[in-house]
This record gives sequence, C-alpha cells and structure tokens, in this order.
Amino acid sequence: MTQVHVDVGLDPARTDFYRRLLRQMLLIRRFEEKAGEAYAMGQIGGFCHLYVGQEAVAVGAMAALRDDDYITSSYREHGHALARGMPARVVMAELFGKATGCSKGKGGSMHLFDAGRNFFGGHGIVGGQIPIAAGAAFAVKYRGGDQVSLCFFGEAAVNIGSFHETLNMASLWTLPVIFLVENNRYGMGTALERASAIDDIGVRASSYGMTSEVVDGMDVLATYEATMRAIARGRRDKAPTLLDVNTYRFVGHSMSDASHGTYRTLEEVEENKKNDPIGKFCSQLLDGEILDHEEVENLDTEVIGEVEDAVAFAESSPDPDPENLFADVYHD
Amino acid sequence: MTQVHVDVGLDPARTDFYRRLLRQMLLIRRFEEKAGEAYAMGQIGGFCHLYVGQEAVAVGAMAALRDDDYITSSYREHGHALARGMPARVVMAELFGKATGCSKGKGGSMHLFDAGRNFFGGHGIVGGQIPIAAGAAFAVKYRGGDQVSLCFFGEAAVNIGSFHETLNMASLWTLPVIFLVENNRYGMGTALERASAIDDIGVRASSYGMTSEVVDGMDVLATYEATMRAIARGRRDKAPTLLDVNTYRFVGHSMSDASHGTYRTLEEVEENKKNDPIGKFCSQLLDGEILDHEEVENLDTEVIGEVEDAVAFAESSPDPDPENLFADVYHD
Amino acid sequence: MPILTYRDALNDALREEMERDPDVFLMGEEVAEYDGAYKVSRGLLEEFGDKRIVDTPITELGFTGIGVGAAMAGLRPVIEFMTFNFALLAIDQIVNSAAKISYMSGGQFRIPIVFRGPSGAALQLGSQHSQAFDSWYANVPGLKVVAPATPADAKGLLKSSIRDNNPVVFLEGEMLYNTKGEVPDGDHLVPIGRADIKREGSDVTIVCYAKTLAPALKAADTLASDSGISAEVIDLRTIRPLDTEALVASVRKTNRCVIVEEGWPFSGIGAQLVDTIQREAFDHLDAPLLRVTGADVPMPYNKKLERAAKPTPQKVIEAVKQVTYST
Amino acid sequence: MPILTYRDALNDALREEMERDPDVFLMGEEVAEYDGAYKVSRGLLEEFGDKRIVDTPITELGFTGIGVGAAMAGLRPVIEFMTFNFALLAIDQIVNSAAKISYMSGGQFRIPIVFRGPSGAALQLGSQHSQAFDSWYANVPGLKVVAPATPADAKGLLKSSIRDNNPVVFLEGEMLYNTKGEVPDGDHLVPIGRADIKREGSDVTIVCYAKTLAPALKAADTLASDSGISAEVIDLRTIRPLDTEALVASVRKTNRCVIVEEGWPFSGIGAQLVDTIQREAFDHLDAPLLRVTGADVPMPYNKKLERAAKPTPQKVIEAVKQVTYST
Ligand SMILES: Cc1ncc(C[n+]2csc(CCOP(=O)(O)OP(=O)(O)O)c2C)c(N)n1
Ligand SMILES: Cc1ncc(C[n+]2csc(CCOP(=O)(O)OP(=O)(O)O)c2C)c(N)n1
Ligand SMILES: [Mg+2]
Ligand SMILES: [Mg+2]
Repeated sequence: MTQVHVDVGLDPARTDFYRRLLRQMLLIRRFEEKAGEAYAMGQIGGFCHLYVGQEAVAVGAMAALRDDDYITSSYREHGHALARGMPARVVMAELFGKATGCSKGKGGSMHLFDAGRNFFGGHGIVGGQIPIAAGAAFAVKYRGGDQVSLCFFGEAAVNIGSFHETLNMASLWTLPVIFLVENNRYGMGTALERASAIDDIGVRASSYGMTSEVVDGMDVLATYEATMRAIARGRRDKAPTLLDVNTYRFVGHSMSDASHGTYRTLEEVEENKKNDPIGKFCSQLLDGEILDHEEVENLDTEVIGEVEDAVAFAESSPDPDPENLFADVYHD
Repeated sequence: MTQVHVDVGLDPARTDFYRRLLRQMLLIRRFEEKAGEAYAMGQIGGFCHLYVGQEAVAVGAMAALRDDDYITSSYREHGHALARGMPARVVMAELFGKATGCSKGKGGSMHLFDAGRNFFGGHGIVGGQIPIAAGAAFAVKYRGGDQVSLCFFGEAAVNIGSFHETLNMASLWTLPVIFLVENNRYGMGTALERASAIDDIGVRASSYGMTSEVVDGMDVLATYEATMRAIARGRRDKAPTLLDVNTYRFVGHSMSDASHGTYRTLEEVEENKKNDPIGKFCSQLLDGEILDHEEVENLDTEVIGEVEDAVAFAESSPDPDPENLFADVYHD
Repeated sequence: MPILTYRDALNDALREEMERDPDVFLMGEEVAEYDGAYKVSRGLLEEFGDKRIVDTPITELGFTGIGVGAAMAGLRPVIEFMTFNFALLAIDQIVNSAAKISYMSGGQFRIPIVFRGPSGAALQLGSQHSQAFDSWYANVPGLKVVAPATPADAKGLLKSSIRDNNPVVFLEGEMLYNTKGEVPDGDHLVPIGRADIKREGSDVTIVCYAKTLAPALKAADTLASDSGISAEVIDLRTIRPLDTEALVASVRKTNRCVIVEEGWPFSGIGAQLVDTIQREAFDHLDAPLLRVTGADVPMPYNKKLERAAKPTPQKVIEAVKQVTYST
Repeated sequence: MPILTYRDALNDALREEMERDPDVFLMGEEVAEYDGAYKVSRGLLEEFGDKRIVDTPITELGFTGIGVGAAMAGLRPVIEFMTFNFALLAIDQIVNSAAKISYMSGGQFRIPIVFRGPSGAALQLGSQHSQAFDSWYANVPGLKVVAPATPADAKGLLKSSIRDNNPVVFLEGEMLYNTKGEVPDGDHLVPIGRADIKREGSDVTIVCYAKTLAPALKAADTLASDSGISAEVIDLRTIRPLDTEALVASVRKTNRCVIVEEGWPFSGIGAQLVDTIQREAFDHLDAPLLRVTGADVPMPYNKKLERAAKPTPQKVIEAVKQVTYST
C-alpha cells in the first residue's frame, strides 16, 4: 500500500465546494445528535448505529462521486445516505418507521435505500454489502459504462469470508469498485488488533494484487482526494482499489453501547475527539479565510433547522398502513 | 514467502526411511490404478477423485508427522489415508461401500475417516476441512500439547471464505496448524490464474503475517523437509505455516473428467508426467545406489499384492446391514 | 413435438432467453470453458462470449452476492450452483439479500435473479453431496421455488423464471438431466405457481415434484394394474407459491392423499402440504395424509443403504395401500 | 427456589458446566471482554480466563468449523452466535460437518458441541435481524434442537445440551433474557426430548415453545375467563427429537389443537406438528389443526407492522375459537 501525502492547500475558488462539504458534515452531526435524542425518547427503535466522528469519510468520499455512481453500505449508513443527498426528512422518517421514510418504514435505521440515487442500502449482515457492491460494478462493466461502485464497510469486516471472495473476484475481473474500509479501530467492543492477525489492512489488498491507500479519514479533503484517485483508476482502468480510511467513532457502537468503559477508555475517546473532523475542517476554513465565523454559524443554524424540520416531518408522518404488511414482498 | 533450496544428498543410513517413502508412493499409485479399474467396473460408485501424480505430497508430508498429530483433507484423500498408515483393505472396502470399510461403507471415497490415527477426514465441501483442522490445533493448544494439525487442500480452495477466516484466526491465535496447499494448478477445469487474482499463493499468507514456503511437491524429500520445518514452527512456537506445494494430477479431476482435452492439452499432461514423483525418486535412489532395480521391483510387486489383497477383501466383504441405516446418526 | 433431454431443454431455455434479452447472463463455476459441470450450459460460451457466460472462482457466497448487486443494477443474472449442496455457503445472500431487499427498501428494488442447479441426491455421492433443502427455500417469503420434473416443464419454467421479477430458486436434478420427453416448439412458457396433473385418478392423490414424479407414476401404474387402485398424480412443479387450489380440488375428489418428496421428513415440503390440505379439506379426508420422504439420516454412500434411504415406488405403493385401507 | 432471569439461568448453566468439565469452553463474538453482546457470559472471562472464554473475529463460518474440529479432538465447545441470524453464514459447517461427521465416519467421531444464541425477532430490528430458522435446524438429522421458554428450562436444558454427545442447536430469545422465574437449586438438569405441560386443560391443546409460550398462556387465561374454554398449553422445549407421545396424548384428550410459532409458515415447525398429529391422532380430531405463525413476510421495521407480523394472544384466541367452533 502507498500512503500518499498531498498538500491540499485551500483554493478560494473552491469555496462553494468547501462550504458544501462542511455543511454536509454539520448536517450529519446534527442529524445524528437528534437521532440519538429521538432514540432515547423511544421515537426510534431497534438498533441505531450513529456516525458521529466519522463524518469526513462519508462526505469526502461521496463528494468525489457522480450522480450515476453506485453506493453500498452497512447498518451505520445514516451519514452515507445524507452525504449522497437523500433528504434528511426521508431518512429521519425511516428511522421513525414512518410511511414517508425512504424505505416506507419497512427498513429502519439499518436499511436505508434510494434507488433513484443508486444508493444500494443499508445492510445488516457484516460483509453482506461487499459482493453486492462488486455486483453493481459488474453491471457497469457489462454495459460498458464508466461508473464506479463505492462500498463502505468497517475494519472488522475485513476478516469475514465475503470480503476475501469479493476482493479476489473484483481484482481478477478488474471491476470498478472501491472498497472503502472505515477503520474506526473497533468492531463493537473488539479492537482491530484483537481480531486481525495483521493490522495493516492495505497488506490484505496486496493479496489480490489490488492497489490500496491509507487515508486520513478525519480529513475530509484527504478523503476526497484519495477517493478521486480511486475513482480515476476505476473509471479508466476498471481497476478496484482498497482505501484504508482511518477514523474514529466518538459514540458507542450502537445506542445500547456506552461510548467508553468496557473496551476503550474515556481518555482515548477524549483524545480522539480533539481530532474532530468537523472542528478541524472549520479551523482550516477559518484559518485560510475561506469562510468566516458567521458563515459557519449560519451553516450550522441552517442544518439544525433542516434536522428539526426532518424530525417534525417524521413525527407528523403516518405509520405505514397495516394493509401494507404484505406489499413489496414480490414484484409482478 | 521464501523458497528454500536444501540439498538433500541421499544418506545411506536412511535407506529404510527412503524405502518406506518409495513403498508408500508406489502403494498409492497402484491403489489408485486399481480404484480406477474398479470404478470402471461399477464396483465403486459416486465421485472418485484419484491422486495419481501427487503421491510425493502425501507421502513426504505425512512422513514428517508423529502418530499423535492430526490430519484433515478433502475429497481427494485416498493417498493421505494410505500415507497415514490406514490399511489398503479398509480404504478400498470403503470405496466399495462395504461394512468393513473405514467408515463402514457410509462415507465412501470422499469421506475416509480414522479416529485411531487422528485422520479427521475426507471432506466434500471445498474449504470445509480448513477450519476443522484449525479446531484440532486449537484443542492441542488448549490442552498444552505439542502436536500439530496438518490440513491438505487444493489451490482452488484458497479463494473461498473459510480459507481466509481460518488463516487469520490461526495466525492471530498462533495455532499449530500447517495449511498445505496441493497446488496442482487446476480446480476441476479452472486453471489457477483464471480463479486467483494473484497466482503466488504465498503472498496470501503474508496477509495474515504467516510464514509460507513454496515446495516442489514432485520431490518427496523436499516435501518432507519443508513439512519438517513447518512442524518445528508448529510444535515450538505454535505458529501456523502455509506450504504452497507444487504438484500435478496426471488424471482427470474425477472419474468422469478426461485427463486432457477441455482445459489442458495432452502435451501439457505428458510434459508433466516426465516429472513423475515416483519415477524421479526411483532414479534418485538407483543413482545414489541406495536401492537396486531388484529391490524396487520387489517393492512394486509387494504393493501390487497388497492392493490386490485389498480388492479381494473389499469384494468379499459384506454390504452394511440395512438395519444400520439409522445407526450412527446420534451418540448416546 | 421434438424429443429433448431435460438437460437440452434447459440449455434451450437459457439460449432463447439470452437471445431475447441482453441483460440475461449466466454465472457460476465451470459454466463457461468447461461447458458446465453437468453440461447444461454446453455451447453457450461459444455463442455468447465470456462477458455473458462467466466462470467464477469457488466462492459461492461471493458470486451470489455479485449476482444480487448486478440484479439491483438492472441485469437479470442466472446463477448456477454446481449443485445446491454448495449453495449452503451462499444462503445468507439468497435469504438476507435476494429475498429481502425488495421488502426492506419498501419495494424500490426488484431482484430478478435465478439460482439454479441440481438439488438432492444423485447416485452414491454421500452425505455432503446428497441433500434437498427445498423446504428451506420454500420457507422464505421473497423467494419463489420451482422444481420441474419433465423436459417440457424444465424449459417452460426456466424461461418463466428468467422473466420473473423476483428471485427464483430453480431446483433441477442430476438424475433428471438425461431423461427425455416431448418439448413444445417455439416460445414455450410454463407459468410459475401452477401444478400439473400428470395422471388422472379417483381413489387417491399422489403429490410429487421433480425426481419423485417417476416413482409416483410407477407406483400409480402398479397400483392400477395390480390392485385396481386409481391414483391421481399431481406434479407440483412450483413449490412456492403453492398451487393450493389444484391440490385441494384433487383431494376433495379422492379423499386420500400421499405426498412423496426426496428431502428429510421433519418440516419438509410434505409437512406443509399436509398442513394445507387438512386445513382446506378436513371434512373430505377419509384417512390421514401420509408422506413418503427421504430417510431421516444423512445420505449413506453404500448403494443398498442409499436405495433404502430414498423414496421408491414400493414405498409409495405401501403408503397408498395404507390410506386406502387395502393392506 | 431462587428467582432468576433467563439470562442468569444460562450464565449459571455455563459456569457450572465449565467448572464441572475442563473440556468445556465458550467461543464467539464479544463473549469475553465485552461479557457477551447480551451479557449471557457475564463474569465468565474473569472466572475462567481467555483460554476458555474466547473472543473471535467476525467469522461465523470459520469459528464454527474450529468448534467442530475441537470437538472431534475431544473438547466440548459451546459456540455463541451473537444472534442466530448470523449463523446462516456458518450453516454449512453446522449441517455438513457437525451434523454429518458421526454418520459419514461410521460412528467413529462424536461431535459434542452446542450452538447457542438468540433466535427470532426482538423489537424493531428489521428483516435481517428478525428471523427464526428453527425449522431448518430441526429438518437436519444429526442435530438436536432445543428452545427453552423459562429460566428453569433454560438452565436445565443448557446443562443437558453441554453434556450431550451430539451437536445441539440451542435457541434462546433476546426478548426472554430479562424474563424471570424460579430455578431449582443445585445440579438442575432437564432432559432433552421432553415436552412440558405448562397448563392443563381439556378443550383444546395449544402447542408452543420459547417465545410463544407467553402468548399461549395469555390466550389460555383469557379463553378460560372470557369464554370458559379450557386450554392445555404444551411447551415443546425440545423441537428435535420431538416428544410425539406427549403431543398425541394431549390431542387425544382435547381433540383439537392450535400450534403457535414465531417463524414463517411454509414448512415451519408447526407444519411438522400438524403432520405428526393428524397421522397419530386422526380419528381423535374434531377440527382441522390450526397454526398461528409469524406473517409470511420479511420482518418490517415499523412497530405496528412488526406487531401485526408476530403471533399474539389475540391470534391464538381466534384460532382456538375456530377449532372449538365457538366463533
Ligand atoms: C455476520 C455478522 N456477525 C455479527 C454481526 C453483529 N455485529 C454488528 S456490527 C458488528 C461490528 C462490526 O464492526 P465494523 O465492521 O468495524 O464496523 P463499525 O460498526 O465499526 O462501523 C458486529 C459484530 C453482524 N451484524 N453480522
Ligand atoms: C463449496 C464447493 N463448491 C464447489 C464444489 C465442487 N468442486 C469439487 S472439487 C472442485 C475443485 C477443487 O479444486 P482444488 O481445490 O484445486 O482441489 P483439487 O481437486 O485440484 O485437488 C470443485 C469446484 C465443492 N465440492 N464445494
Ligand atoms: Mg469498526
Ligand atoms: Mg487443484
């Protein structure tokens, strides 16, 4: 694997782009905070895996994609859905299980889908989405298109069989798929090094003759740039890439897991929070005089409004009609 | 991975050992020839995967083991069973489906077992035996023993999930298991390079921080030595090893597959036959004046007799009692 | 009508559907260069090239998931399992992805995919290669399960399955591939979800499908000639959705029923048929419903034991005699 | 008798059997340092150390196979699936290795292994996390299948399962872990293969197990108080081997039967019970056997839809009224 250090000096001409990135990260952060509250109030049920701390990954990577590219993710996919442009309303409504949710209330937090945006879900079985993503890439190549398929999964998924089987085929068949490992160092309560014989995930890629890159996933622009490079390989050469994107979740694995105590210390979490991807990017933008404090405040106010609107929308939306229990199992 | 070239000059003091190796290889060859005939005559049914050409692998590797070590294999395991010292009679009787077979006629060609010799089978699902072998190694370590667990599988099995999952755990937990890839270059009709993104199997091991070695599997002594080195790592450090043992099957994948035509040429097969592990070892022994022609002839006559006896035993053995259909499903 | 083997009928179905729709492709182990482990795809590589006839590594879980992803992106994959025994490794993708993505997404995605290959026992392949998980697939909402017994049904149902917009588990039989039968010319389609009366009768209904049609018909012949018992033989053809109407109509007529299946007894297909029939035709039953199933053991290798473990005409005859109280 | 939660009863069973037999160990995801995803193994790491309480990577297929190999080598593994949903990835090793190696080897090997964890739906976990494959496991010769409903049965059956010399699939329930009940002191063992009458009655038999005991008992209470119908509630406790005798005895007495299960209807556990009961007690049945099952859909996330998809006391009551013709 190669660690590429690119000096991404901020370019004032790209202010709109930076603003959009920041806005998306803020939106995800505020969304997740609200989702946590709604969960505590019993408005959201089941498992709920928040994305707090990892925002730069979804936002940076997704910003590099075209509208016709494909995305596949795990159960920790609220951030990916929002970064892909799914309205906060339909995402929140899905978390609330409402008929207006993106999956009509049938999917829930772990199963967000948006066919129109090529957002292929929201999968609950660890590793389940990996071959699916390669399948989308297979279809691209089959049709002679130049889209790529971006697959998000956690570092704990690299130990499961489907990862191995899929990476081999993706490389063998040169499929335009990007395997983006969100390496937040824990799979539930298990630290990477307690589950993987080697902790350099890039070495795994070399087993398949695949290019890999280590990426600072707390840096939205670094993530964007690395994804752009992977996309170039995908569109041009149809070659797959593995990105080992280092990040950290500031919260527990799911709503029923404490953020620290059992498997990591408060100090560790606090230490990592100093590296908050949003705070860092904000500072960069302020220091580079790309945005000023007021603009940042305004963005935050805006997204808070958007999230509140989403909650109001979700709250006021109807449950699915009981009649619909049997719909959507089969298509004509 | 490392390719170790050891100059195994023949040592006359080890004549008995060499004779045993040659005898076992000859036994397997003659056994398989007879099995092929018996299959053609309908005395053996189902799938039957012969080991002709690969004899040096089973014999060399098994010679390095102690009686209390563990062995696990695939459906192509007649050679392993014989090299482990299972009597030709009970192996042939099992192929014939007789009550006197090692698995009482219930297992057949693909499911040879011998609990007394720690021969853990005979598995028909590609990759199925790999975690089982690691499980035996787990038990060794659990009990503080110093046995090793030797697992045979084909090169096509390295692409399947269970290979990946198991190698990671074996390395992570330092289990004394030897993953012996019988790399005969084809999985049924699929050449290695059409199924694996990279054809250097040793690189796979590096993904798990595991030592690997490429071995000339047409050389029984080289295979023996490499296995000895792997065993040393296993007994001493409880460390697993992957051996990429290069070999070739001179016959079709199973009795229903032609030896050449579809996926490999007659020339290729003939070319490889020049490298016959038995012929080569014979020459070595003759050239080194370890054995003379007559001794070799005698050995061959002996094993032919043993195989004929095995066939006679199998032919004259009874079928399992129909009453036994329901036995052995459960233990008290 | 031309006489074809079951194998060639399937081959024709694949060829015709691939010609008809460029989105259809076939993927699996040895399907291309080797022409298929059981030669069902013979000649297709030559005709359609390796873009559409795709050899895979031994990675059932992986290539099944790739099929699902390709289907979500709009293709119509046909996934061949060399045998359905190996599909156990892929069953997570079949059940958790193929069968559920439509529902979980609120109907946004359809997964038009066919999983096909031989199921159940052939001859002396031993425990790990002789299993019929038909009832497992039929248990799963979101899947359709099809299991043709004749060349004509094989062709017509495979074509319908490929055109279906849902995941279809299509169960063939190694022992059926060489069997022959008339197959209608042209674009022969058999609808999914319809059973077929393969022999009319009035005294007892024998329900069967796929490999068990042969012993059922044989038993019916013997019963007619030896005991004057007139058996109606219903071939399910589709297991899910079940053609309840056809079943119930026949049992209402005959008042007796024997169900023949290859799989293990506990919660097998026959158990569901018993449940359905006793519920829908309770007052019409003159005897308990009986089942002839594979023996409740892993399949033994020995030929005689294996025969003893399989459904046979003799076992069907005995069951029929029992339900007709003619023993 | 002390009152324990189902969770603590399981914890006690594990602890006692591990103390009793050094060959018993527990392996699975998060069982050790995290004390178990559902805390069933709480405190065991501290007590027994990481040699015997083993955290694994996310590799269901791999660690299940490792368990089988360890069992062949003489250990007695307890394999925890965080939930049985994930066991689908391991089902090849459960079926093709654990269940068959004894038979395929002519009885040379025994595989004393327990596969345990929560099965079926909890609350709003969605389609992929809310499945009951009980009937699949029960379909397989070579496996035993146990599914306790109460803390006492949980403890007694887990201890028996660990001592059993065969692979046992031990189905728990996330919704049961917090339920409380009396658990006998000391070395409390419940034999595998025996159903238990949890409530005596004379008008109808309600068969249930695990999570469906609660709605069955609730329905029975309501039926007694509101309609004067006396329901006998039989808790299977073990699904395979089935306690046919107990079932048939009850139905011969009540002449009517309703079966309640969490899983999907097609070829579910209830289908097998119907088959068995109608065969063994045909002349005693005054009405068709009815089943209350999970709805034939992937589990929806929405709370109301989910409730509509699950067996409820109300649905049991309706079925009972139907079979007693009291609607
Ligand atoms: C096959 C499977 N096994 C176990 C689980 C339970 N589980 C859910 S998430 C998780 C940890 C995954 O960690 P990682 O892949 O690193 O992703 P992260 O949660 O950190 O985003 C586990 C064990 C599961 N969903 N699927
Ligand atoms: C999971 C699985 N998929 C497919 C098969 C069918 N099959 C049997 S052997 C084989 C090829 C295996 O090749 P390799 O591992 O190289 O071993 P070899 O036969 O060369 O000894 C295949 C595809 C199987 N038995 N199991
Ligand atoms: Mg993680
Ligand atoms: Mg090979």
